Amino acid sequence: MGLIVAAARNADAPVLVAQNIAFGVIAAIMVFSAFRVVTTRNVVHAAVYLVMVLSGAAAQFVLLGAEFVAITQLLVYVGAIVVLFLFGIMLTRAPIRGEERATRDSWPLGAFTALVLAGLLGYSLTNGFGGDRLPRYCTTAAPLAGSCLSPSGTRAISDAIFSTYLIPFEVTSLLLLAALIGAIVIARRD
Amino acid sequence: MTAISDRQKLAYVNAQAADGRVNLEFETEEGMTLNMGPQHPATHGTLRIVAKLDGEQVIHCEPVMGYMHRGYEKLLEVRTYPQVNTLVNRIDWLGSFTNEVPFILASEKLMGVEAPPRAQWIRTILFELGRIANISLFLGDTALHMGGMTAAFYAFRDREFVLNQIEAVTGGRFHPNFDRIGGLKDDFPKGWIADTKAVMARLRDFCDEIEDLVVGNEIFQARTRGIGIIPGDIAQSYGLSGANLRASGVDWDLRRDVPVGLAWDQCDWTVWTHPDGDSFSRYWVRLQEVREATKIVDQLCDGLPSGPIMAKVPRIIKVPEGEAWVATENPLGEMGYYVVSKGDLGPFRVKIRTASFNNISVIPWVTRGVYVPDVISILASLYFILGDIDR
Amino acid sequence: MILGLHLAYWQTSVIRSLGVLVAVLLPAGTFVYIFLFKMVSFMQSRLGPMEAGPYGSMQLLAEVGKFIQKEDIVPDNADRRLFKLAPYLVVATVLLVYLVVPFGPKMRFVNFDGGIFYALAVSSISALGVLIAGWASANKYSLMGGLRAAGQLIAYELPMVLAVVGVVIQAGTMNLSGIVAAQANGKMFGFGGLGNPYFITQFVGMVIFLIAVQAELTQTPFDMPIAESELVTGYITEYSGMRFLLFFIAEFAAVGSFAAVAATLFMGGWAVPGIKFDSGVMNVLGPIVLMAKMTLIAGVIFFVRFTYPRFREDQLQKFAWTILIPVALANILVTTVLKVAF
Amino acid sequence: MGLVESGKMPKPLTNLLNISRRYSIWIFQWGLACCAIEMGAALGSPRYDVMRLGVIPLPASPRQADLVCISGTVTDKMVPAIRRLYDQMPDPKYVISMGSCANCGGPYWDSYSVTKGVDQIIPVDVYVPGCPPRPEALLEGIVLLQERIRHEDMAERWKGDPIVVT
Amino acid sequence: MSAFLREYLTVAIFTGVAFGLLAGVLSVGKLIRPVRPQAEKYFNYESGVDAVGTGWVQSPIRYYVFALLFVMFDVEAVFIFPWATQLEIYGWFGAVEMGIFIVLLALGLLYAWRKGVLRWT
Amino acid sequence: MSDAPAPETDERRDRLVEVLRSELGDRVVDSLVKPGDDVWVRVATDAWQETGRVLRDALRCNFFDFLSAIDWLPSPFGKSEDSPLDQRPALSTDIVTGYAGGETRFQVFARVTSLPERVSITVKADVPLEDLAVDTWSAIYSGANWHEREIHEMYGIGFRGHPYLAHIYLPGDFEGHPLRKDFPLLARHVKPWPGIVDVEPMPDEGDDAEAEGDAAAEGAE
Amino acid sequence: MPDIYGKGLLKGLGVTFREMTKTIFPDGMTKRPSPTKGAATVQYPHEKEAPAPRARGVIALKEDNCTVCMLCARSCPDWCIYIEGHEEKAPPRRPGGKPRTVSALDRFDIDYALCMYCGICVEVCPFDALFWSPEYEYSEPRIADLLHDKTRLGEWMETVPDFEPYEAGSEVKVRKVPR
Amino acid sequence: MLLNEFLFLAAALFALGVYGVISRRNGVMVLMSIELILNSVNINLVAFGAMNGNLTGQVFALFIIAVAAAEVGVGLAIVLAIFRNRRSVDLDEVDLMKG
Ligand code: SF4
Ligand code: SF4
Ligand code: SF4
Repeated sequence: MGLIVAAARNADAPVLVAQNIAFGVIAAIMVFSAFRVVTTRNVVHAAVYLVMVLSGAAAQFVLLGAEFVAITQLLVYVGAIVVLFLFGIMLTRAPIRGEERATRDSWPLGAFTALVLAGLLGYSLTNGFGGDRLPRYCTTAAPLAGSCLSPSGTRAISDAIFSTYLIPFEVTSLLLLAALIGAIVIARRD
Repeated sequence: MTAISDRQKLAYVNAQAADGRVNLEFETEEGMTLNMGPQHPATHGTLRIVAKLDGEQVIHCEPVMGYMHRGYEKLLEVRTYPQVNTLVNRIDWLGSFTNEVPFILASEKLMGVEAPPRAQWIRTILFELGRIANISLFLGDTALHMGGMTAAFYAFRDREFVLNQIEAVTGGRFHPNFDRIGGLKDDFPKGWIADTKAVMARLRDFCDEIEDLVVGNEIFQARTRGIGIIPGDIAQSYGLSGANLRASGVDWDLRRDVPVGLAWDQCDWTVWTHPDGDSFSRYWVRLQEVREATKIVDQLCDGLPSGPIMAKVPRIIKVPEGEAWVATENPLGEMGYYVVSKGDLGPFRVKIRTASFNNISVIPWVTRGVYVPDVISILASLYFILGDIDR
Repeated sequence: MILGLHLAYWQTSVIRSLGVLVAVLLPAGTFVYIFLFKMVSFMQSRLGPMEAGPYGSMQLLAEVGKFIQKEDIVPDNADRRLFKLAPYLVVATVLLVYLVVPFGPKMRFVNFDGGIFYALAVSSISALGVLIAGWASANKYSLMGGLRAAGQLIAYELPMVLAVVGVVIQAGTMNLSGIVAAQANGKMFGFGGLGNPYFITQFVGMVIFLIAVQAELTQTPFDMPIAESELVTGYITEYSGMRFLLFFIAEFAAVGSFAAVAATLFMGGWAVPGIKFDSGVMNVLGPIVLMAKMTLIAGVIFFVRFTYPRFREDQLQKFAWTILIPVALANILVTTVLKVAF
Repeated sequence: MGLVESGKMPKPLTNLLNISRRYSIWIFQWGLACCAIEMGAALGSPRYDVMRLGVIPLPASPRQADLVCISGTVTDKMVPAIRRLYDQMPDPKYVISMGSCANCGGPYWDSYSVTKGVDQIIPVDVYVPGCPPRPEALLEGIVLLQERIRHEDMAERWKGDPIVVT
Repeated sequence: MSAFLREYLTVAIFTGVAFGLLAGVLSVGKLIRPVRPQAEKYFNYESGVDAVGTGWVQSPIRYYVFALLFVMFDVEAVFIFPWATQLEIYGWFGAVEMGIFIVLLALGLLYAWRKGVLRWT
Repeated sequence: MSDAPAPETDERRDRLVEVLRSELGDRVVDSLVKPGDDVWVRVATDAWQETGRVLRDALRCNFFDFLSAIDWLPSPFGKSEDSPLDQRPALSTDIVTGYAGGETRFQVFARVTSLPERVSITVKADVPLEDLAVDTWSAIYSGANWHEREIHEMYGIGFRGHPYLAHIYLPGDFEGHPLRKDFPLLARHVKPWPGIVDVEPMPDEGDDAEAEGDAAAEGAE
Repeated sequence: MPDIYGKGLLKGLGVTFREMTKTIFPDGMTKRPSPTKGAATVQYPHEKEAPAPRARGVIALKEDNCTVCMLCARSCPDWCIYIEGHEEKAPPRRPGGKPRTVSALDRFDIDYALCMYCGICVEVCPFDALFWSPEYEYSEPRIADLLHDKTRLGEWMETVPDFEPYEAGSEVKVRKVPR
Repeated sequence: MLLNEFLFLAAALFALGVYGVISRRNGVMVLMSIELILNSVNINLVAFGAMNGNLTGQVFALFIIAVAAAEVGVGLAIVLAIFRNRRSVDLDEVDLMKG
């Protein structure tokens, strides 16, 4: 994959090699899994591949120093949303051998759109952020500073939520409530 | 043993397997069929329950029997009276002695003999011991089906003492073959009565233990109260008997209401009923029954008359022509034999009316609309023994 | 490093990993032997294994040796890959929880800022393994068992999470070492001599947590998913040989891991009152102390398991949603108010 | 593949394996008739407590079982199920036939619906006589089986056709 | 490498070692365990008779509702935890904020309760 | 009423018969009352279902004991304990029916109980050979459902109106009706009877139980 | 619902806890724990429980007493006794008497794989040749070995216990086992 | 590390997600594809957050996870409702929500 190559080429310090390799490996797994998610004929397999994508994402968050988000990703996505998916799958029919026809007839259209999108995105990303580097990891624990990347503590996140983003936070609870009620109403409509 | 070739064997097995598909009839577009048994921990061995489910709710539940059908009624036609006596032990294998009694009584009725009083008392004592051995296992086993493992161990532990007592008299832990037309095979060995009374005291402790461990347990109550309610008239119409009937509020006990000559009327005991008719009341009534039985045994042990244990009967038994029906209140419920004799060495036809067969015939009725776990608790509380169903 | 050797980081990590595995398997084995084999037997007035080794102590080794030899069966109808994957998933979730538990001031494998949060997140993944195991077996009992188990795991995951919140509020940190420190150095009603183990101040939380643990472990009275009198063995019905052993190990290792977490959260972890909190002695003593506390909790778990009958599926769901969760929420509110007020 | 089948297993290791099989016998919870209660007593009664011998009465599913004790009357209707469950047990597996009924029909030897012995459908390792055998008799059968397992040659056992009737 | 990543590396190595060990044991087992294929051995277990129909259960919708409730509360927990660590600093303000949040979600639970989805009948 | 020499009368049981007679008229074919013991009533085949209804509704015999059948043909095989040395008399093939009589080989009979009266009754009905069927009782007594299935399987007697007359005990491919007297028990024919060797005469043909003790004393010398 | 929710639960725990302490400390909490004593277990291969003297474990044959009357074989419901015999002349009982014809036993087999342990044979034997022994340890790996011949049946004779005396009030005579 | 590494990864996931949304028949699979898209967004957010050294990215990622949970909940409920009525989750068959 080009990503790995790119990652390796851009390694500028021995310490970063490990990170870049880790990134590359995880990214490869993620892309492959994501590919299988959208192509496999078996719904349950798709869900398992989705788990791999999601945990891969969690690992990437760790690489980016976002520990709390990574764990949240595990707790909510893998531990809850995928379980929800599996319940949904098992409530509908999930044949153990996969479905006969998993894709629509219009799949070429989808493939085309996806390719175009990928091309566009790729082009604009190389253009826009060509040489931008992420800050290195701080070797000593230091508070948030633009100069180096340090794991952001839960407390800092908490502070951010409860100061700047207080309104979105409260709105989230409303949203959840609405979703809950809505889902119950829809699911239980007899 | 005759060795059959593998091919023959497989052909045979396949032919038999065809029968395993009866439940296909139940399979429809919607819902699913859950098969419990023939090998299934919930079915005391070999009953098979085919339940058609909607989600976890039972739409229809049909017991499939016959996995323990051994052809009793046919076999009894080719056996002599002593041989019949030993074979019928194995119908309700937990309270074996209680199977012999009604048959012997029916034969005695046809022959017009009556056992001496001492024999009647001993019969009653053994009968009640059989009841205790049977129902105490039920008390543990039902808890086991609801996950309470320890109660089952206690039941097995204390039941051993009863079996020891039975074995000391009859020589068999399970299948005593002790009753004879006109009396009994043997008398009590020395010291037996004292031992028995000690065992009865121990069993009363066991009942208290069960009361604390199971009956009083809120989880057990949540699992059984209001579950599987059988009203009294339904119970009668299905011919439910024993504790199942009494738990539905019908005050009917053959020991008290249709005396057959045994010594129950000599002692003081209570017939317990429960108005609810649910699983819990069935369990409760049985628990009380064990307690009453220990009381009966105690009283009878105290007042055992002396005398012979055998009336005068010919050495080779031929029963005169006629038909007779005797039923007794067995641990599982009413068990009766309808004996038709033609004056031969063996009976001409014996209809065995077993309690469990009728008791579980109510299953399709009572399990409609319950949840799968409740099927288990209802089955357990109805209490059946496969030999008693299939014969 | 200890022996003056310089080991590369990955080498020390491997050694440490093996250390964790030992730390997992040892308590799991001990619990199985002490509780499942012996204590339960005594409760039922019998002896448990006696023949394999003195007092049956080699029984577990025999079990492992036997299961290695058992044929490995994957049913024809099953989904082979997922069928094989599921036990790994279940075991992994259990093992990963152990990583964050501190065994002493320096005796810890990793020291996450979000330690307890991580533990909860990882353990919530086991629902996934269970569902997959149930589905991949292509067996009705398995599927029903898997669904029930997953439904139960998630239903009790919540009260567990919420019960922990109370502790986090009191300690002001999610780091497990921090929580231990907070308990050891805390003051109870102004008296600091004994520290402040949270099973006193967070009693409600602890009860909820333990009930939830019982359910997470699918032990009686919450063992409806593997109710053998109904669903045979639930989602593990089709597993044989080593794969079954994995589930078995996972079950008892999970007892250990949850006991460890509970001991850390509510009973002061490896710390004992009276010994200075971060003295070096505790690096040796700590694991032992923690093991003792774990044993106590595991004992309660097995004690309850072999005494009670089981709840029906809907009853236990209802219990979780209508009793445990509201109580846990109330517990959070009360703790909050107390914390802010004082 | 299998080292054992090829007979290349070193002796001490074989011994070790035999010993662990000997002391870890998971017995399938399955009873058929009256004998099942005596089996239940052997398994469940504190007085006999078969767990002492390393026989664990845990599995309700054949997949985890090593030993099945056919305890009771085998009827023709039951035969396919017995065969199926036996097949579903993973190797190495053992069978104890308990009681006269399972041995060869017992009291129902002349019945139209009873199979005359379980050994006609599955190979049996130990026959326990009795009707019913008392729990200790079953324990004796188990000890006998353990003794046989101890000296068993696995290469021998695992070779050849799976369906063997002794 | 930072201490932070190092810890996660431990997790990764640990997972690798554990799986390696498990897989190792499994493959050692392969050497000594028998393989005796036989058609019926691989049939699904169903109490000793042929399996009926597919293994598909149309499981009750309430499982879904439970899962749904769980997801919602899980998300709530995500926000509670950071807040809980900082409660001392937020004081009453934080308590009120979170109080509103919790009460809102508890309303959802209440709604589900009143709707009867927590009951089975 | 048949010739029941009544040393005493039994009002409860007589009343049962009377009510049945008044409800069914001459479709009550025969009856027998053993005072203080039991009562048998035989009804016509076409009144079988009606009888059940009368028993349940008019006589409050709500409790269902059992329903069964009998094959009055003497077994053509004896007990298969054939010894070439013993000269057994030829087996009779005459059909002799039991209490309350009977005209055909097969009879169905059922027993119900009135719990408040504490009295039970056995009713019988002939099953005509040319059409082996009677009406079902399963609508009257729910418990009769399975009993009728059993009888159907064991004797091949049909029950008109039964909801689900399928096999209950035997495997699906079983042939024959085992409880008919002419169904052979093969094992008894295949295996030689171990008693077929000449036998020492009994030491004491006494007909009381004491004989055993005497013999024991003698044998123990 | 019970008065206090949870009372039953605690009581249940109490029952099992009591049992556990009783098992571990059979002599009271102050003494050394000794579960092997406290448990109800009889550790089979090392110690054996004693079955009742009347227990029907295995049938023993006193060959000298058997007169080949075949009564047992004929009344056995399972047809599992196989007897063959022949007649031979024996010296007279009293000196000077006539020589007697006695039946000698060639074969006396009981198939324990088939026997239903009913005891009918023992009961009908008019010459006291069959006895019950409470022995039960004779499992076999081969079913053919369960057919005990007359030597093996004779060996069981040693294990036959004496008949017990009866409980007070009984009028049954106590029999003796011929040794 | 380059910012672009993460951005490329996110782009790939995004494109795959879009493909899935368009081409899958099974309603549940479509929802999973949407998850892919949301995840790609999350990666972007966190990556940019790291780039700029502030927490906004992470906080927003959290909010997005919350929203995703709500979305899946409702989405699956709709799929289930469709399944209930039509015994199928095939989106071809329920096009235009005719049912
Ligand atoms: S051998 Fe005897 S005790 Fe065992 S099942 Fe058969 S009849 Fe019952
Ligand atoms: S005990 Fe019964 S079955 Fe056994 S040999 Fe004697 S008579 Fe026959
Ligand atoms: S009945 Fe007694 S004497 Fe006659 S053959 Fe049998 S054992 Fe011998």
